[in-house]
Amino acid sequence: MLEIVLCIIVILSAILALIQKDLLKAAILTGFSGGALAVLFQILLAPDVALTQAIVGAAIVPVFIALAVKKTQRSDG
Amino acid sequence: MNELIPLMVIVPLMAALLISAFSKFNKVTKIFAFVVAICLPLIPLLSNYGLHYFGGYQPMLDNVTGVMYHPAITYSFTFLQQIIIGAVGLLTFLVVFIYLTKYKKVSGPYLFLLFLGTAAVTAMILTDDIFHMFVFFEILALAQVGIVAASSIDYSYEMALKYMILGSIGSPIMLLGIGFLLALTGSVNVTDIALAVHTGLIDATSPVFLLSLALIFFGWLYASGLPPFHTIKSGIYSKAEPHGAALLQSFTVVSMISIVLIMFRIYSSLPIFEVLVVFFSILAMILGVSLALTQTDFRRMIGFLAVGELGFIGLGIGLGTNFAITAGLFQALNEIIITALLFIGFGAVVHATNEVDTRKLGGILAYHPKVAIMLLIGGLAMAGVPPLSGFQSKLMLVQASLSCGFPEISILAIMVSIATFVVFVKTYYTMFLKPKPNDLDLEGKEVPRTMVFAMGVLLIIIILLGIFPDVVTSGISNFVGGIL
Amino acid sequence: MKLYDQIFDVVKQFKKLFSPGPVTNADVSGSITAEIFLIVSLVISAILLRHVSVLLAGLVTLILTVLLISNIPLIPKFKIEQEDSLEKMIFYAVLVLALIVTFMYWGGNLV
Amino acid sequence: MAQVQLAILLTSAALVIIGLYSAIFIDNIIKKIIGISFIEEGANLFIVAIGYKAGGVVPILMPGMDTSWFAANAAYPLPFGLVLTSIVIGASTLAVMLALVMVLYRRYGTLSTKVMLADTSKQEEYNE
Repeated sequence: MLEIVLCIIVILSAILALIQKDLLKAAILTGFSGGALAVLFQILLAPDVALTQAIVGAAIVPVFIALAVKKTQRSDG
Repeated sequence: MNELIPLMVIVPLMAALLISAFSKFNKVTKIFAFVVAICLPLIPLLSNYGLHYFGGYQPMLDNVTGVMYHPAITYSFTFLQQIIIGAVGLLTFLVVFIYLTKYKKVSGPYLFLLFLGTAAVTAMILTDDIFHMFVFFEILALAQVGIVAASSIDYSYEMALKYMILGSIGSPIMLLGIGFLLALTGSVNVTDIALAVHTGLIDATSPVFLLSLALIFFGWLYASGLPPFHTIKSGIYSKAEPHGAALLQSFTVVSMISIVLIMFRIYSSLPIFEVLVVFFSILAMILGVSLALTQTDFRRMIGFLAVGELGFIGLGIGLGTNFAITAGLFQALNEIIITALLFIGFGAVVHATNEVDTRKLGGILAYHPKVAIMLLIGGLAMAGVPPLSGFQSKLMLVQASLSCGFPEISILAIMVSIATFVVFVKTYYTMFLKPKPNDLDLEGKEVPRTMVFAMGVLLIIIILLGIFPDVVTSGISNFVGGIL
Repeated sequence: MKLYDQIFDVVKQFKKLFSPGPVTNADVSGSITAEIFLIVSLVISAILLRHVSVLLAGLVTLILTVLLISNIPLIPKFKIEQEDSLEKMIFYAVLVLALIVTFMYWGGNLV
Repeated sequence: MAQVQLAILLTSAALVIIGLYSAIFIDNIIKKIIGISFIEEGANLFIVAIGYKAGGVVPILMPGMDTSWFAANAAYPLPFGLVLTSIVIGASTLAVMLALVMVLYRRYGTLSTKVMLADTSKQEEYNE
């Protein structure tokens, strides 16, 4: 049951990230999607992949995007 | 000495890392880069043919089924790899040499990218492991983007970003295809996968297998710049520095043939594979040459011509007989050298005139006769005029398609050659022969002597390959006999 | 007479193609060569369909010839579709991906 | 096929399709890059799902485990190793793309793809 909830979180946060007007929210929602993916990897018996994905997907990628947003503009318009 | 096989990848990779780490010391960096660049073409010439298993894991024999499994990442080094790596190594040497003499203060990151790209294509052509190839394919894409972005030409950043975005669609799709193959066979070793397909362990008509072909094929289209990626490929050639563009096109050619050979070994039992390859090759030939005819920027024109020439390689592979594949691979070797000569030669013209629009040029022949004559011979070689090397490979391709029962393809190939000739003569006339426009200042601008030297070296290879094609073709033919 | 006028009009269309900057003889003749090359090579490659079915090849070749010749000049239209803006390139890339996948999944065993 | 594996495969297909959709239809370049990175994630998820074995154990041989029981029940670890590489490659590609976007924003002052990454000849007109 948990895995289906996580799948829904991954897809929903991916879609929500793409329809946000505020790019910073989009960055945070990308982190949500990456983090949920990390837990999914753990459920799929791949703890090493889960650790990497947790660091890269939930921390590094959102920070990169947030930095890029800070250097450019915040609103999508 | 099979220990030299991994060194072909490790030497440029380590050189790249060391150069970027110690780029503060200008003189040391220059000498080091020069020494490594000399080593690159020498290592493949000195090495013996053979296999190298990383970590020393030898192939295991399954006692129950009698099948050999390859647990290690395997590098296989044969005659084809030797000449292709030799050609790329020589080109890297010439490009690094041009770069080192052009600038007083060298940039460490740029040399890093050049060596990284060379290491990546070397690994791609050597490897027998499809995922290993994918990793180096991604590294190659990053290196290509860097080489384009590092140039001082206007709008190079835009072109680099476009290439990268298209690449981040193309590569994951290819990864997905590799995933399908992995799901079917449980292995990423090409020999194992090919064996599983040919012994009937995998149903070759199952939709999953066909889908994996479709996805890897799309990645191959991106890697080789066949349509629909021909515009971006010609774009990145035109936005890179000329010597960088000469190296970029060799990367494209090598990644194209290494992926297509892997696909050929796995999917050659499917007739649809050959149909797809021939279809996209013909499309590339038609689109590349017809767009090259209408360009006014001569760098863009050479870019489209290079894409059109790629179609010939695909044609040879797609026809699928021993003779045709030999012709295609020979054409690949010729294209690496001829297109590099053209890019460096036209780069020399840009250096002397600071102008890329053919309409504003003219009368350069009187000022730079050496460059003009070498460019003329290079262009004739690309169009397939005897006795140069382009003629030999195109003749072989025409013969191969005739003997396969496709006279239409022979006619098309000859027409594309003629159109290439028209493109080249038209550009050559407007740049070199037409009277000089009044506002064009050509006095006192010298072409760097290293560029002339590089063109001379490449020209000698073109003429030698044209006169003695058997030196190369017999070896390639043996290689092709091994994979058929 | 209409076709003749159309062919004559081609040169004027090519002028627009090279619009910022002068138009030289070499450019216009190059474009006309490209036009003829495009028509002839597409028609010849349509003949390759005879390996599937001779009737289909004949039909497609005839239709393609009429369609291409009645639509000259092709090169300006062609060049607009081949420009290097990201939108067009991604559109064609994804279109080709969709076509290859559809074709392989449902028609991969037909050939 | 286990229910888990089916759900995962559908998710990865959905991620790939969301990525391809955003590549065509989204104009904002940063969102487009975010969208494209979902294609990579979908491919990663698919490859991890290949190695999964319903009711299996993590492929780490602990002391005291029976080897033949382990071989029969452990998940297939090769895809996991591949995905590790692929995740890092994806992140570095994303970083390079965002860096290029940051440079280009200074020149154009907008994040719209139609302006920033238009045809080269149109960009020349725009800058004049």
